[in-house]
Amino acid sequence: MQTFLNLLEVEPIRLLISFGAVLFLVLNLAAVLTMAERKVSGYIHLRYGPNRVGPRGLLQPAADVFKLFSKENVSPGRSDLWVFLGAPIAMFIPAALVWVVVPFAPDAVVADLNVAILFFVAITSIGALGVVMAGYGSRSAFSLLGALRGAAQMISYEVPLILSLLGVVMLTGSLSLVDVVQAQGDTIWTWYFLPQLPMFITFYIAGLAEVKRVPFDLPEGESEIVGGFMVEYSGMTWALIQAAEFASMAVISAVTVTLFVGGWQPPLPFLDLGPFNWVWFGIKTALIMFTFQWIRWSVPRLRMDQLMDLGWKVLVPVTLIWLFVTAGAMLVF
Amino acid sequence: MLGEERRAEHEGALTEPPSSRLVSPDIRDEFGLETIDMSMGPQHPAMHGLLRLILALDGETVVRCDPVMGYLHRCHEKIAENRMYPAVIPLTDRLDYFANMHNEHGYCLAVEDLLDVEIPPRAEYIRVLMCELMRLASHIPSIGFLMLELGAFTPILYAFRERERIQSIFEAVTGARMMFHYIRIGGVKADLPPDIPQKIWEYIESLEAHFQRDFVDLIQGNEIFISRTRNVGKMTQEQAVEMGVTGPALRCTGVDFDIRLDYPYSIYPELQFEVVTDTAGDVEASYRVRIAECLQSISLIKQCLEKMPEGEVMGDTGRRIRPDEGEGFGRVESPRGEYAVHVVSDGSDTPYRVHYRDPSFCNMQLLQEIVPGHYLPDIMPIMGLVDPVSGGWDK
Amino acid sequence: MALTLPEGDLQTRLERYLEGLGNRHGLEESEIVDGVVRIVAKKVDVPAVLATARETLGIPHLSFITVVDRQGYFELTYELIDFRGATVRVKTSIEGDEPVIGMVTGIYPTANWHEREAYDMFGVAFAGHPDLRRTYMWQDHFDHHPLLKSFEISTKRTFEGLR
Amino acid sequence: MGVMQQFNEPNLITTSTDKLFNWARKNSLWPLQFGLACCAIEMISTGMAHNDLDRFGAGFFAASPRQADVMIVSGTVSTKMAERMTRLYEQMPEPKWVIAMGACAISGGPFLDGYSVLMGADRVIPVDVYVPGCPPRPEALIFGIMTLQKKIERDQQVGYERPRPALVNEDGTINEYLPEREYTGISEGKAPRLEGMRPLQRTYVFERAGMPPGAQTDVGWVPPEVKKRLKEEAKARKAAEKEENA
Repeated sequence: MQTFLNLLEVEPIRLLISFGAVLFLVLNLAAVLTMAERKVSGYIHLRYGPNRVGPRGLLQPAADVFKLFSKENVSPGRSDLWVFLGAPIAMFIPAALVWVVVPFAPDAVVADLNVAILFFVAITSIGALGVVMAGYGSRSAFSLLGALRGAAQMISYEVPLILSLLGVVMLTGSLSLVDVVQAQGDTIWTWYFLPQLPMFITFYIAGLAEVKRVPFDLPEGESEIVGGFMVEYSGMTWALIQAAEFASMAVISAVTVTLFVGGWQPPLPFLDLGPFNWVWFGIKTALIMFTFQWIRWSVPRLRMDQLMDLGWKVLVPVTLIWLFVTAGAMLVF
Repeated sequence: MLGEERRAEHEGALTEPPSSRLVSPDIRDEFGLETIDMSMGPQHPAMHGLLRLILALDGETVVRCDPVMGYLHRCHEKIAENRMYPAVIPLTDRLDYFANMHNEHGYCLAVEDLLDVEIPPRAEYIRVLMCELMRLASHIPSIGFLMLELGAFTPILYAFRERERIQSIFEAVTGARMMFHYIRIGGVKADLPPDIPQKIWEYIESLEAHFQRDFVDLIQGNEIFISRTRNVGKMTQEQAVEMGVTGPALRCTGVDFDIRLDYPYSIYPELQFEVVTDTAGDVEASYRVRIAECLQSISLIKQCLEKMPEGEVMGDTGRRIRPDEGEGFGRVESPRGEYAVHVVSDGSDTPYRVHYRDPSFCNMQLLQEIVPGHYLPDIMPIMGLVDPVSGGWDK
Repeated sequence: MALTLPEGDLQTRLERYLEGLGNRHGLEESEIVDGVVRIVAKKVDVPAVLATARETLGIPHLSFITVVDRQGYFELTYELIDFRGATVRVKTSIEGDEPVIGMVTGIYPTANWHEREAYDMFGVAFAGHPDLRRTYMWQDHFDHHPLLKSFEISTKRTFEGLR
Repeated sequence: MGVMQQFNEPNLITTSTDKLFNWARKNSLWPLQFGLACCAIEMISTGMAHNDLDRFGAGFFAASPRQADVMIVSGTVSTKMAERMTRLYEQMPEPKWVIAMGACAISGGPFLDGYSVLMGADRVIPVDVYVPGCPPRPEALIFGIMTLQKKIERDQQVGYERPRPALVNEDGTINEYLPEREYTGISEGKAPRLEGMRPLQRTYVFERAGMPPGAQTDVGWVPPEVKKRLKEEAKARKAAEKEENA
C-alpha cells in the first residue's frame, strides 16, 4: 500500500492524475455553468429557471449533455471536414490546459511552474486559432463574418490583458502564481486589487472580451449573425465549443482571483481555514463568474468599431500609465 | 432631388430591352475587391417577421440592400372581396398583429363612411380607450424588441410583462388576448364589464409608478445603448417625407404629423394631448418619441375613463349591412403610422374592393435609402427605428 | 432645414389646391366635397397633375395608390394629404388589355413600392419605373395577377340565398 | 453500423438506453426561433416571464437550425415560405420534431381561400403535434410541448416500425402500402415528383445592376414591342443553331 502511495508521488503519474482530476472538474463546471446561466437569467428576468427536471431542476445539465450526446453531427456539404471537426478541439485544449497553473490551495496546484503567468498568456492566445478554423471550416457567410470578428477581437484584447498582468508581476517580482498569492498576504487591504485597481478593471474587461461574453459577444452575435462561427455546429461538436467557452470563462475568473483578489487567502486572518483554504478560492471564483453572468443579462452588445476603440484607445493607455505609477510607487516605498 | 431630374433620369429606362441594361459585372472598386453577397433570410431573429434582406457587404459596411417581401402574403384583399362586410373585421385583426384594435377601427370607419349610421358617444369613448391601450401594448414591446436586437435580453421580458397585463384587460373586455373582433360597424360588440374601469385605473397607476424605472432609467442612460443608437439610421425630414414614412419614425425627425390631431376622427378633438416630436431623426430619437407617446397614451386613457358617458354601445345599422354604390375612406393613427382603408362598394353584400394602406409597408422603403453606408450590426437598430410588422407589409 | 408645410386654414388651402390643379390642366371634373378635393384627370396628365401638386402647391405626402378592376377598365385613385387636414384625390381610368400609365415615383418616391404592388396584383404597368418587379408573388414562372376579377379562387361564395 | 442497429428486436440494452436518451431528449427540447406570424407573438410570450417555457428546459430558443430539436411552425406558411421551411427542416439534425401551432399551420386557418397560402404545414414536412387555436394561448402551446414530451417518452430506437400510409378496405384489412414519402431534398426540388409535374424553370431572369446574384428576379413588365423583338431574336438564334448542327 505504502509503495503504491509513494508511487503516486513520482512526478509523471502525479501530474497525470491531478490533471485528470482537474479536467473532470472543468467538464462538470461547464455543465453546471449552463445551469447557473439559465437560473441566474431566470431570476434577473423575474421568472424561474428550469425547475421541472429532477429535484428543483438540478438534473437539467445532465439532460442537456445526454441529449447533445445523441444528436446527429451534421457537417455542411462542401465544408473542409478536417478543419471543421478540428476547430472545437483547437478551442477546448487551450481552455482546459490553462487550469494546469491555477493554484487552488498552497500545495494543490497541478504544476507549480515558475513561469506560470507566461504559460497562461501563451496558451490563451491559441483560442483565436480555434475560432478562425470554425469560421473557415463551415463555409457560410455568417460563420466567416463571425470568425473574422472573433479573431480581430481576441487578438486585439490580448494586449491589454497582458499589460494589466505586468503590474502584479512588478509587485511580486516573480512569475509564479503561487508566489503571487503568497505575496498578497491574508488581509483584504493587502490584496493587489486595491493598489492595482485600474489594472484589475482592465484585466476584468479584457477577460470578458477574451471569453466573448455579452458586451463583446460579437463573434457569436445572437441577433445579428445568428450564431457567428457556431452556426453550422450541432450535437457534440457544438457542446464541445460551449464547454470550451465556459471553461475559458471559469479560467479567466480563476486567474483574476489568483492575481488580484488573493487566491486562497482568507479576507481576514482569523477566518483562515488552514488546509481547507481552497473554499475561499471557490467562493471568490464563483462570485466573479456570477458577475460575468450578471453582466450578460443586463448590457447590450457593442459594435465592432466601438469594441476596437475601447480596446486600443482606452484600455491600453490606462494600463501603460498605471505601469509607470506602480514603478514610481515601488521606487518611493 | 425633385421631380424633373429624377424623372428625366428614368425616362430612357424602358426603351432599350431590360436584359442589356441590367446585366453588369460585380461591383469592383478601385482595389478590385469583391463584395460579400449575403442574404439575411426570412428566418432571422432580428427581422421583425419574414423579411429577406439581400445585402452586398464590403467587409462590415453594407453597400446595397434590397428587401424581398411576400413570405407572409396571406391575400387579405382577395379574401375580403369574398366576404360580407362585417365578416372582414376578423381579417383586419390579423393584418398588423401588433395593432389589432387600430386595424378594426380603420376598417369600421371606412364602412361607416359609406353607411350613414350614428355611433353612440359611449361606443366612441370605448373605441378610443381600447385603441390607446393597444398603443401601449404595441409601443412597449417595440422598445423591448429594439433592445433585444441590440443584445440586451432583459428589457423584452419587462416589456412582455406589461403586455401580458394589458392582454388580461383585453381578455376581460373582448374575450380574446390578441384577435379581438371587438369594434363592429356602428359601435362596439359589448359594453365594458362593470369592474373593468376600476381595474384599468389600478393598472395605469401601477404602470405610471414603475414605467420610469423599467423603461427609461434602465435603458436611456446606458452607455452602450447611446453609442449603438445615436446617429445610427439618421435621416433628414425631406428623406422621411419623400419615402412616405409616417408615425414615430417620421415624428422623430421633427415633422409634427399625427392623424389624431391633423385628421381628427372619433372623439380625439375632445381629448387634450399634443404631438410628440424629436429633432435628431435617428434610432435614439425614435426611442424617445415612443416613450413620450406611451406617457401620452396613459394620460389619454385617464381622460377617456373620466369622461366616459352612459348609454348603449351599438348604433342601428339595420338587419344587413349593404351600403349603396360608392367609396369609403378610413384613416387611423396606428402605433406604426398612418393606417388607411379604402373600401369600394358596388351595392352588393360583399365589398367590391378593399385596399389597406399599411404603415409598415411604406415605412420599410427607408431600408433601401438609409441602410447602405451603415455597418452590418446597424441594420438591427434601423429595423427597431422602422419597427415594421410582417403581417402588415405582406398584406 | 425644416420642411415647409402649406399654411392657412383648411378652406383656403382647399380652394388654393382646387384652382391650382383645376385650371392648369384640362380636367374632366374637379370640386370640393366635405374637405376633399376630388379631381378626375385623364391618364396621360396624371404625372403632370401630381408634379404641380408636389412642386407648386407643396403637398408633401402621397398616401396610397388604389387600383380597382372594373372588368373593362382599371380605375386608379391617388390620395395626397398635406399633413394639415386637407386631402386631394386624383382619379383616372385606363382601358385596354395592356394597361400602362406614367410613373409617379419620380415625383413621390414613396410610390415606388405602391406601383410595384399594383403591377404585381393587377398587371398595371408604370412606364419608367426603375425596377418594376413583383413584391408579393413568387417570381419564377407565376404569370398571373391575383387581384384581377378574372383570377377566380376556388372557394368563391355567393350570398344571394341569405335573407 | 451503430451499436443499436445490430439488434433487430428490443432487448435489455436497447430499452434501458432508450429510457435514458428519451428522458434527456424530452427534458431539453430546444425550439428553433422560427416565428412566422401572429402565433409567433404568442410563442414569444410563452417564453417570457409570465408563463415560462424555460421551466421545461425548452427556453433556449436556438437561432440556427443546427442546434434546434423542435421546429414550432407558428403562423401562416405561404407558398413562398414553404420552400424555406423545408430547407430549415432538412438542416435540423436527426432526432427532430415539428409542432404545428395555430390554425394556419394546421390547415390554412382563416386564409382558406387565399391563393398563396399553403393549406397546413404537414403538406411539406411531417408534423408531430398540432396545437389548435388562432392564436393558441401560451398555456395551450405548453400543453402541446408536454404532449410532445409524452410522445418522445414512447420513442424506441429499435423494433419500432414507423406507421406507413396504406390503402385500407372496408373491413380494415390493409389493401396496399402507399410509397413512402421521405422528406429530404424537397427544398432543392429533388424530391420524387408526381409524374407529369415538371420542376419550375425560370424565364426572363436577369441580374440587376449592382445587386448580388441572389437578387435574381423576373424582369417584371416588358413593353410589348420589346417582347416581340426578343422573341424574334431567340427564334433566329435557335434557327441558326439548327443549321450549324444540321
